[in-house]
Amino acid sequence: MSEPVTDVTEQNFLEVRGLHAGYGQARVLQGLDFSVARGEVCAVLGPNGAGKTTTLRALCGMIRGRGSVTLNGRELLGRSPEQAARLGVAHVPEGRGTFNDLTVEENLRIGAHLRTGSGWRGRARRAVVAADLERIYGYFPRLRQRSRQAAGSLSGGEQQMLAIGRALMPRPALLLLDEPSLGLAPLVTRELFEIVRAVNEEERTTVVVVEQNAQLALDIAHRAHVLEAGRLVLSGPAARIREDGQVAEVYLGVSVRSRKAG
Amino acid sequence: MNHMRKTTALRAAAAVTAALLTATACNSRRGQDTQDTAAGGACKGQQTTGITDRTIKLGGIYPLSGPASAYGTISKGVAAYFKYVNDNGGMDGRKVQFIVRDDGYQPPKAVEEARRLVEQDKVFAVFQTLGTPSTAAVWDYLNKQKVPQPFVATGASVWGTDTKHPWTTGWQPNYVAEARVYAKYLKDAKPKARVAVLYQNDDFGKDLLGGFEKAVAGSGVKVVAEQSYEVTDPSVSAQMASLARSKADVLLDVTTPKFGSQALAADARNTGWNPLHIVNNVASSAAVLKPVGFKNVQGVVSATYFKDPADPQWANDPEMKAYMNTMHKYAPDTDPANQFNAYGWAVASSLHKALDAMKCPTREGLRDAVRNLKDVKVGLLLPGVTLSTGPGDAFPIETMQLMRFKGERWQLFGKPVDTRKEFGPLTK
Amino acid sequence: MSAVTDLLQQAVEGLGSGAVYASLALALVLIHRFTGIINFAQGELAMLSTYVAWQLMASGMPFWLALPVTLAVSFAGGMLVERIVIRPVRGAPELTVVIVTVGLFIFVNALAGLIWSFTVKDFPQPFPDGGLDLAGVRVDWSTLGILGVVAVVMGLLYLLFQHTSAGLVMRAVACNPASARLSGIRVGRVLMLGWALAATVGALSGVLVAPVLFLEPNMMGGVLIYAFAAATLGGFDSPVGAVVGGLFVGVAETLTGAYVHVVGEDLKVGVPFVIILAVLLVRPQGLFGRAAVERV
Amino acid sequence: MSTITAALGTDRARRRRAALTALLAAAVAGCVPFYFAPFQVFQLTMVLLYAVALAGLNLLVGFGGQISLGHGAFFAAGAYAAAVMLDRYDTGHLATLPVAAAGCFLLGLAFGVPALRLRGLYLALVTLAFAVFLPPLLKRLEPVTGGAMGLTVDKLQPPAWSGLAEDQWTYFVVLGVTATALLLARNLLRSRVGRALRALRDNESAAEVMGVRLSLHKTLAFAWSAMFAGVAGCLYTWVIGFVSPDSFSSVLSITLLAGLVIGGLASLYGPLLGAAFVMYVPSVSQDLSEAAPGVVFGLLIIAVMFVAPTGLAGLPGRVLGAVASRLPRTTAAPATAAPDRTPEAGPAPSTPSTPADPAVADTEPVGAPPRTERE
Repeated sequence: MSEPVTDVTEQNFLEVRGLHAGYGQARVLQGLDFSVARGEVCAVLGPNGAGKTTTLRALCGMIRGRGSVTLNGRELLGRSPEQAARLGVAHVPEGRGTFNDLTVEENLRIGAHLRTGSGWRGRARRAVVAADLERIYGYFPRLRQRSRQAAGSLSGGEQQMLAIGRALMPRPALLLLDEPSLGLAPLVTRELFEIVRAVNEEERTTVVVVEQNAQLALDIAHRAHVLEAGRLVLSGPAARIREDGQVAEVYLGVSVRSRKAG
Repeated sequence: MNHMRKTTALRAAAAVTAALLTATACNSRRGQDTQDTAAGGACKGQQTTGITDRTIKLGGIYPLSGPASAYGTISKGVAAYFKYVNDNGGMDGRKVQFIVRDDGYQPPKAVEEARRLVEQDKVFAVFQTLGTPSTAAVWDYLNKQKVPQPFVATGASVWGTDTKHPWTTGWQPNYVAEARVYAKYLKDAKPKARVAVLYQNDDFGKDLLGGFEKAVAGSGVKVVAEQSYEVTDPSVSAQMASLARSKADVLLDVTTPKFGSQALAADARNTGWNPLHIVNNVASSAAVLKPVGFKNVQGVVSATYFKDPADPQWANDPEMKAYMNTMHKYAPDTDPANQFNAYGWAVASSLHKALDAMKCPTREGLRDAVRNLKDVKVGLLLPGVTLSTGPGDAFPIETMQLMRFKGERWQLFGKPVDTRKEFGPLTK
Repeated sequence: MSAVTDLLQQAVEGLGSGAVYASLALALVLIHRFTGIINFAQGELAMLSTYVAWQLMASGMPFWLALPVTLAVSFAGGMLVERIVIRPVRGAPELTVVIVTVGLFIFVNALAGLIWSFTVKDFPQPFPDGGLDLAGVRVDWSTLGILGVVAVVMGLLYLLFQHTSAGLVMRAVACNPASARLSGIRVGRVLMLGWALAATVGALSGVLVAPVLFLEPNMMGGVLIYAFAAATLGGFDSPVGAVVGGLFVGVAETLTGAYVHVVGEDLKVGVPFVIILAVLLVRPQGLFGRAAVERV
Repeated sequence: MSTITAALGTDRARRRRAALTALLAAAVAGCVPFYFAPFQVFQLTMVLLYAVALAGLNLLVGFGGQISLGHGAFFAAGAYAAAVMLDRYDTGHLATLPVAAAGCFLLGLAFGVPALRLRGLYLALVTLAFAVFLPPLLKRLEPVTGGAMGLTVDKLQPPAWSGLAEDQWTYFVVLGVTATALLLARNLLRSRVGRALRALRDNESAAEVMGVRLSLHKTLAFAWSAMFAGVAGCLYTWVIGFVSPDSFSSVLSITLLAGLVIGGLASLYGPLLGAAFVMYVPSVSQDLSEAAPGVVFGLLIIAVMFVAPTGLAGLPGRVLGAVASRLPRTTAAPATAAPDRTPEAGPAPSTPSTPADPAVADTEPVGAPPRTERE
């Protein structure tokens, strides 16, 4: 990765300013401001429909937005997903987005596409990819056992692991996780979050995680932002938000209940 | 607000309805009552729609798009002829206006275009419709409207034998007549022939096959194998392999151009079976034989009635020269050697003769003229082939001449075969 | 000639037709793998490529030079078609894209007629005349040639997809374009490459079959239906399936047409489809298609 | 502005507006044959009858999510049923309609059963096969169908009391049948069958969980759809008075599907617009280029799909949407714009009915429709 264009502090590694985004006439985000420090795990919380997923989609270029989003000083808005990926944004979409017809190892190799695509050839490239594979298998030993299996035949938890593993292959600067716990058993979810914490600690990868299960997210996050109806209503260190009973009641409790109802 | 809106809307609706009703009452553009008729004389009361002393308006429906577009080029030969005539003073002083419409070889489209030509463009005659389905779809309408439909571009025998459609006539030798020519040839030259038939599974193929079977009935010539193909089939190689098993000594090849080429090539490839190959007129153009390779089609037999523009023996024929020059002038991007263009020219000049023979310059006049042709000579038809019709005979051409391919061209042999004389008139 | 030899001879004819179907089915399968649509214009694009080859040869180029030039032109043409005709409707419902290919079909067919007329063109046979005589069964060199080329193309495609990283990227795009983009793959370029490859394979198909079917604008129209059948039978995803499907369809329809008189040549077109229906009812994903293995 | 929208949203107002529209449409439709030339009336008649076929196809493709490339065959079956009855048994024209409808309904039912096992692409190709197979079969059944020459039968004749010309009478009869058919289609969609169909299209497994009897409704959808095509075919025979096997080639089936997609899937007006396209655009193409109408026709199809990827029926909505999204926000947030489904709920499940938004169009993942042809 080349040098940053402008001088940025570590605190504003990812900086979101006045972000508007939506789907056609449906305006979901109504001017969002927040920033994430380098190496931080940041949880984005809020009730259903608050705009959490939309935020991630705008960050990675899946939908267009107005305002400004910079990563390490480079503007992300207006870029396509593939360009954002080349700038170090790795998005694990809701519903996992694995390549189901490909084997587990092929999925991971696709993740290495960015590292190998840029002029590396032959043995050097193979060595780097092999090392990266080892790295990922280190985090997710279960994937090593299933490396020759088609991704579509994995369990939900394994698919989520694969999706995260693939996203980590090119050593991204920013990892975006959208509802990683969706449809998974609590134990599996716990295991996943522990791995994310480990990755964050070992590789200093900045992580933004959108999660309905606030307790879980707050356990691994350093900071948290709470959204409601497309606006930021609360920000702060994760620990404080976790302990603030009112917040849990008003914003997070609602989401838990509504989820059960739905 | 809601109430206000309701009343306004109601008023608006009422106003629009009233306006529309008034419009319908006063402003009828239907125009079906504007039938032109001749003012006086012997032709009094006859239709003069589309014809004046200075002009005559004709409309043709051809497949310019779709699966049969190969025949669409006939319209270019027709149009070229009319331009040529207009350059030389027109037909009896009348300039021809020729409107071409596309039916994509779809009968409902043909009906639509026929109605457009008759009701909107107000043509004098629908000249021509192409293909049996399209022609059959419009002939009831045209006969009911009393619009002449002379010289349709299809050889189905029904155009000449039907008695309920006096306004419709054929032109080219009908497929039964053509079959009779081959039958007579085989009865004379190979009286014990065992014949394999490859035919297109439509009116054309079935008419020709049926006519052939009838014509050889009771003789030593026997049909021992028949295979059909659909126009939508990619190739006829499987059919040819099946026919080869019959070991017949004659192959009657009733195909359209592309399949003709395929069949000739398949016959040439199969060195274990060498029947006498008779290819029907539609697929007899040099343009069909050339891609197969002239060395592979030596001795192939066919029959024809008009001069092949690709045949050098007609190069100095005055009509052929006029045809070539006009095509170069008015249709430079069209290949004049394509026999369909020449067909168009020949049929258009046939119509010219019929128009010249009209007693009254009316639709009725044309109807009667095309059914009363007596040995009319047309420049692009073979010597010995003339147009003859009668009250009960709407087949202008029933004479063909056999030809054999030799070297790089067809060679006519024998005398022109008049199937009327040989087999008697064709009936239903 | 014995009945067995007859049967074998018909089967050989069937293989010849089947090879023709298979060659176009390969191109159809390629497009489907990448985009999930059926490309109605595939046959017409192949026909257009064949005219390019014809035009080159008509202006004096030898066949073996005209062929690579044609393939290159088709490759570029395929990319252009994707960029100009298909890209604008990306993201629209799939049926919209399919109808765009129907429009392209009509356009290309009419365009070829406009430029080269509907007269049959002669196209040189790259393979020698004549053939082998195997115990009374005649196999034309051209049939063998087409079969051989189809087998080689099938093999190359298999290698490309299964054993190269470019192939891996292509499969990823075909499988899940959204995730592919998120992984940094330039999906637009890969799709262009997919159309380019399909157009090249189609061009090869056109050049191979033109000497047998004879070149005119409707040359591939009839082949397309059978190629659809072949691809469907093979599962629409696998090059091997397309070829096996093509040969099977060719042999089945030829033998039924020749030997089952109730069916006959006129109704033989129904035969491959009855087989397909039967196969699909048992294996909805086709003979070589992958079963859906996702867990819900 | 928003008050008006809200007022119109009320049930009574909507019903009143619908009644007014219907009245107006009826008035216009009733006046047409007295105003236009006979051949233009004929063209309109053809538009109406194609619209019936497209409305049937719409039930299957637009609302049921199953693709059929074989509706030309059902159309042909209806046309031949009518023609054979008129030709051999000399029944009146009206008697042929119920027979054609019932016959095609049963035929569709028979097809609907194997169609249950087939998805997207595979169903499309098997139905296409049926369309390819039918013409040679009709030729084979020569004693009944008249073989390759086809059958010429009497057209619909106006009764003396009506005082109408043939084209006017035919127009009114076809108009009546078409109106009935379109209303029937609309009511079918509002009934339990329709709701079940839409649920099936949007999410098959969810619908199954909800207790929708999947196989029954899918089969019925096919049968209804075939019945509409058969009715259209019957009308065709009345209007054209001639049927032949080659009139009903696979091109007809492909044209029908193209017409439907161009008109607009899952829309009530789509079939009418699509039928008008199929009827008029070939003539327009020819006026633009006599040398090669196909070149223009092909380009026009592509152009329409570029401009209106969800069909002509969705075009006004798209234009309005595009205009609205460019206006300042205060005026551009009509009450109807509120999404009934939050984006968090995942990708739009019913893309055929929701116009693909231009802004999302190039970001495949969100706006992309479910890949019907996969799995």
